[in-house]
Amino acid sequence: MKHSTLALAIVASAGFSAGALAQAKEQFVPHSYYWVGPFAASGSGIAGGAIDYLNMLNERDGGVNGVKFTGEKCETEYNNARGVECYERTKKHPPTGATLVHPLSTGITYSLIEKGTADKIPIVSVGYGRTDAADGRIFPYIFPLITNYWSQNTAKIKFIGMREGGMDKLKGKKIVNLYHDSAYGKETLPVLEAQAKMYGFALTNIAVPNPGNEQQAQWLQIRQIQPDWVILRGWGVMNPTAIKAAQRAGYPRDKILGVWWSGSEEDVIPAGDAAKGYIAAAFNVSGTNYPVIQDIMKHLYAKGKGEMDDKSRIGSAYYNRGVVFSIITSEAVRKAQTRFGKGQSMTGEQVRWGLENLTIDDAYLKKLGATGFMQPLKVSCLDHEGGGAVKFQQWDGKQWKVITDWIASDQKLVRPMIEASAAQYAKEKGITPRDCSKEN
Amino acid sequence: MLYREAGQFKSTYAEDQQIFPIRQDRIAVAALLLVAFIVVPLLANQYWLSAILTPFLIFALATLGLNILTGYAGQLSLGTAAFMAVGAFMAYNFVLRMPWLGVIPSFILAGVCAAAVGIVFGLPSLRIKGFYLAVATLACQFFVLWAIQRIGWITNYSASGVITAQKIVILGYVFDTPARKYVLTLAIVAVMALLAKNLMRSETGRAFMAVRDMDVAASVIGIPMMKTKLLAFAISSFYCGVAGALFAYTYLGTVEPEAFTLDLSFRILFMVIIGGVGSILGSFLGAAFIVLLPIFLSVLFGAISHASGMEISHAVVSNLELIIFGALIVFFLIVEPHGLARLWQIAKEKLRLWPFPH
Amino acid sequence: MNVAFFFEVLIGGLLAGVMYSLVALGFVLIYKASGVFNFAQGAMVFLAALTFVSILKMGINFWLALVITLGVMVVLGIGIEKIVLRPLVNQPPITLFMATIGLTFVLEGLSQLVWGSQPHGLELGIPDVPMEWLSQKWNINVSQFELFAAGVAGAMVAGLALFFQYTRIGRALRAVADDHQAALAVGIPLKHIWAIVWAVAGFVALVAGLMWGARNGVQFALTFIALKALPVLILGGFESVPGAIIGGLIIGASEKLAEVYVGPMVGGGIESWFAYVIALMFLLVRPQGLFGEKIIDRV
Amino acid sequence: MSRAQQVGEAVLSVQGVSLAFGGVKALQEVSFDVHEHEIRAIIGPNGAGKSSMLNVLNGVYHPQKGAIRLRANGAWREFRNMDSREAASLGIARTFQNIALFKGMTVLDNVLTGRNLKMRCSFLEQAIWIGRARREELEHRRAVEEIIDFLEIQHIRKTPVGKLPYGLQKRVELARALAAEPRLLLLDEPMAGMNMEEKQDMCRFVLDVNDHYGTTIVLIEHDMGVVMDISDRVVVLDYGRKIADGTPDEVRANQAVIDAYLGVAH
Repeated sequence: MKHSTLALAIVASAGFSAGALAQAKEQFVPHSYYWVGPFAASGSGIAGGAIDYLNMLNERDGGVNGVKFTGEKCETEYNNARGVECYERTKKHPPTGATLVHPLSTGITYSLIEKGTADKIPIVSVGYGRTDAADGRIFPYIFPLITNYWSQNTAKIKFIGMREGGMDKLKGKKIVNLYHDSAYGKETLPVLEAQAKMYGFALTNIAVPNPGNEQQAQWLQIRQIQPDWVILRGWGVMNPTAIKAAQRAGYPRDKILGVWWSGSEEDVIPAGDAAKGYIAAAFNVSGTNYPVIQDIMKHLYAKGKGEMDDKSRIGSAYYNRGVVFSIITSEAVRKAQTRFGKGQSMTGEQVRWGLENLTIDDAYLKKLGATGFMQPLKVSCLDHEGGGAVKFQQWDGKQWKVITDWIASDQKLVRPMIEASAAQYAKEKGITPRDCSKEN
Repeated sequence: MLYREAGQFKSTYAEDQQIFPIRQDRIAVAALLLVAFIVVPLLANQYWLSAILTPFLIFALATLGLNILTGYAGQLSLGTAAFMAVGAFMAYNFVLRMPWLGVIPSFILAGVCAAAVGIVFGLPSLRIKGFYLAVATLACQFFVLWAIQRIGWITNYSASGVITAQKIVILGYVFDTPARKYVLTLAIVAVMALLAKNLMRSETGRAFMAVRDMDVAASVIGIPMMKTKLLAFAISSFYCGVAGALFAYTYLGTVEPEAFTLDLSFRILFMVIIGGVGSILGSFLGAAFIVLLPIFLSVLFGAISHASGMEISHAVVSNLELIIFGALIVFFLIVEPHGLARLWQIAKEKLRLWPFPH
Repeated sequence: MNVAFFFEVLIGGLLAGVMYSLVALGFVLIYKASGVFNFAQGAMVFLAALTFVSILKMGINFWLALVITLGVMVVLGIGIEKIVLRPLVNQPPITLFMATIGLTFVLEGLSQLVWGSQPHGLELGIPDVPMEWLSQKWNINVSQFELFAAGVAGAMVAGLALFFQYTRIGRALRAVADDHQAALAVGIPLKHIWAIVWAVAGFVALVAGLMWGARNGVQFALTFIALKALPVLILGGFESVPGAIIGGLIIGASEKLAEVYVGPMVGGGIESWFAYVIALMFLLVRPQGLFGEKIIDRV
Repeated sequence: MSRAQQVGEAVLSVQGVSLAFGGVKALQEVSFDVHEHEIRAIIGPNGAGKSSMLNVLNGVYHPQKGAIRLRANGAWREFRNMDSREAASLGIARTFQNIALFKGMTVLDNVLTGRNLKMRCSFLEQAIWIGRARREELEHRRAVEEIIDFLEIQHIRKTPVGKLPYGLQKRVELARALAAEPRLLLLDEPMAGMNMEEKQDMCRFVLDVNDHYGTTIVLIEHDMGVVMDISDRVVVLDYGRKIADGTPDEVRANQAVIDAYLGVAH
């Protein structure tokens, strides 16, 4: 069987050595996203934003301190095996290997936790991935940045509290958690349970089998329960299906509260008018009227460059999320350079330091042209999340309208859970936590 | 002239019943194993070891399992991934709850669990055939995944249902580097392939094929229908189960139930068909083909777009890859419906005559 | 137990079942005629819906778009038959099955290559909200759209049944289904027949695509509805048009009732496999399905 | 006839067997017996119920009325509906009218399957393929090779049966039946569709089998000539009824038989 393997080996290695012409003053970033399959809409959108932003930096200011970003695209098909293959293929890319990796799949993130740690390559999962990895003492190379599912969830309950006129009003309210029956969907069950106890609301978890294109039964149950709010923890086709089913069951859409993976244009447009009034969380907002997006238009699309075939998608929730991904990438590199040498290509290890000491305050956001576009960020050895707040936006039938400011998460509740869960992991794997006081 | 059995006479049935009656084959296989066990780990880089060779071996094992069921015993199944899932998650539990057991025994027990599940979902095969059976095995596919997500014990009550494989330690020796994991996988796969070969060339194998070719005649000459079919399901599932355990331990390291989707089942069925139905060698060829083709395509396209330097959006590239992948499979089925193993045979026949026309 | 609610679930289930039947029909057609288990049916549904919506988005009027899409599907169907299946004639069924899976990849890639990966909404102008009087009077929610879909499915089944019963092609088809060789012997032009069947399957895919597209939006996930149709197939029999609709109704109703009444006890989400288990139980009693004409031979 | 084994007393007796498919009466009240070492022929026009009779004998069909009695080491056992596997384990082997070989397997493997009832090793032992399993495999191979030599099909040992001509396939099927070392061998039209010399070979083989292994043989055959030459006694069926039973000469002289065959060219 090896004959064919080896035969291909030669071709293959020839293949990527062609893309690997080593040059100094380059910062290599792998773009392992997915452009095909059921979730292609999210994958291609995010990839577009991520790639465009780095290219824009190259065009506008010649990269970071003269170090230009190079990249290699790799199709993961949202599939663990393919994702790992992409990672292995690109991690050693010259000059300094992969800067960091955005796996853009909770599954792939899980598969890369040990590999990344061993290879000293930061695994950055913005708004997905392994929640308890926010404990940097146990996961030095894993960065579930900006916010995670548990934080989001506490923010969501806060929002509901605001709408109901105070957290005390939550007592006796009925909340249904309609979740995608998968690792992703079940991630928030424990924190919800905890909050249900805390605030005394009645919680019902209802699972929707993958892919979620049929929810008659679930919505009949909801109709039976008559909840005050429905939390929609959906993914892909499950979202529009839920909204349509809600309409069919006569449930008010403005009482449905989606997570940020249920809050893109792609999630509501297929549902048509049924989606009017639907509310969803977001750690980045939609829209093109931000300087950072304008710059991308000016420096790329005006010159006929740019990743998106369909220009109308620029400024969409997913596209902008990709931009956020790359802002983190570039800023981590910038930070690393301040310590390990301006204008140098950073290694994964150095970028890890950059990430861990990354601080993006409002002033800096303004400089980035991203005020209100994303939230301020302060990462530390202890806290690999660094933000935790979310905004809420409502679909008016045409576009997302932001209806709140950043709503902070309830770290008092989340953090202990994270540390407990991380400690558990450390025990299983026999990891001794870092002492953050010794980090500099 | 090199590949000839001429002059190699068999004086005993024992000789005639060797796995590789032809000397050249024996030499070739020995050389192959030598390369696989010693040369490859030394020379191959991490990428090849952990991203291509290891998964290839694991898929080959699963393919072998499905081939025993579909290729030899003639029972079509779409539940392969589910059996792999059982293997993966049970292995995790055995290592977790009975650490004294050791990794290899845990894998074996995991395989046994998979076999048990296989027997249960094999029962319908006593009544129904063909696509009806195939679709019935989908019940297994979906039910098993559902059960794994529901029964907390299986995932050690991890909220998300994701498990992380423990360190692989055998007799104090830690298998942590890609090379070591590859060697471990290779060893297990090699042994199990040998066992499968033996089984298929002895009574059990003949019974399987008899049931496949004509079940009435089979029972008339005394082959027990029920035992044979269920045994086929059990053995097949055992192989898939062990493959699943390796999938978790030597390949991905962390697995969620969603890693074992229907898609995976289809992929493995592809490997069986492309490789060659009812052929051990074919299982390896098929796995190699299906594992490498998409990677090869994406690397190829990467090189092309790099060389040409043109700005085609990756959405186009990815979709083209997908289309070509599908088209190649169709094309392949048309030109050689009997799979790579058959091509290999034909090549050998030619080689026998070479350099003389006949 | 709340009776009105029970009936609501039951009706909801039946109506969902009809949606499954719409997809199952495509499978049945092709299986009946050429013994091919065409896994690409789901992809065809997706392609049809996506093509239609995209053409609509170009500002072409509804009916014209419909005609164009139909044309595309017919051409596609005939093309598939000529390019993929004819060279594989007389191969074991599993090979054909695999070929159609390969075909699935091609169609999926093609659709998103040509029309992009964006999901679209699809408005057929039939309100998909609970009908007032019904919810007023009985507190049962049924939308006009659901009834419309049921009507369409019923019409299609009836149409196809008549087609098989009374047209020359239909009779030929039944002959073909019984025995290819014999059919050839009595001079039935198999190749034409198959081409026609694939064309019709294309049409069925389009209708299913429109219905499901209008229901959940037009996006890649439409390909998955094939999986919803499979239990319907084993229950109704691969070769029976009426079986597809009856099977659909049984599966739909029982799976919804199970999800609502049994689901909560076992953690929910049992829909994913329950339909298959029902079908399985049923097969153990009646191996050839509800209306199956004969047991399909070993593969 | 001079032969090694002398025809002994009855080993099998069919008692008032009736078999019907829906309305069609395939067999009605048929009774006859078979003696040890003899060659017993069942003849009759098409649709007389010959094959049905054979299928009843090895439990493929279960008669509605009547029974099969078999003498196993001295004692008689009665069977109302044994399944075909049980029949096989009792030493009944058969061939089929239209060949039922395993097309995908070689001649050798096909014949080896005939010995499955004699294999003792578990599949685990077989998988490991050392010691017992290997020895077993070898000794059965030896036994099978004997039969292969006996039926003169050595040259096609390793050929997949699908590739063989009709005549040879029939012979392979006979070999597979013999591999089980049956006490009672049922042959369903062993010469059907053969040319002259193929028929002669087959006759020779049938006689040799009966002679060399002392196997009791029940055969169905259309070719009167053949039947009359090789069989010791003949049962004649017509429309599912037994119309005659006796030596070839008696049967030949029997008026009912002549009538039955009248107009049936043979």
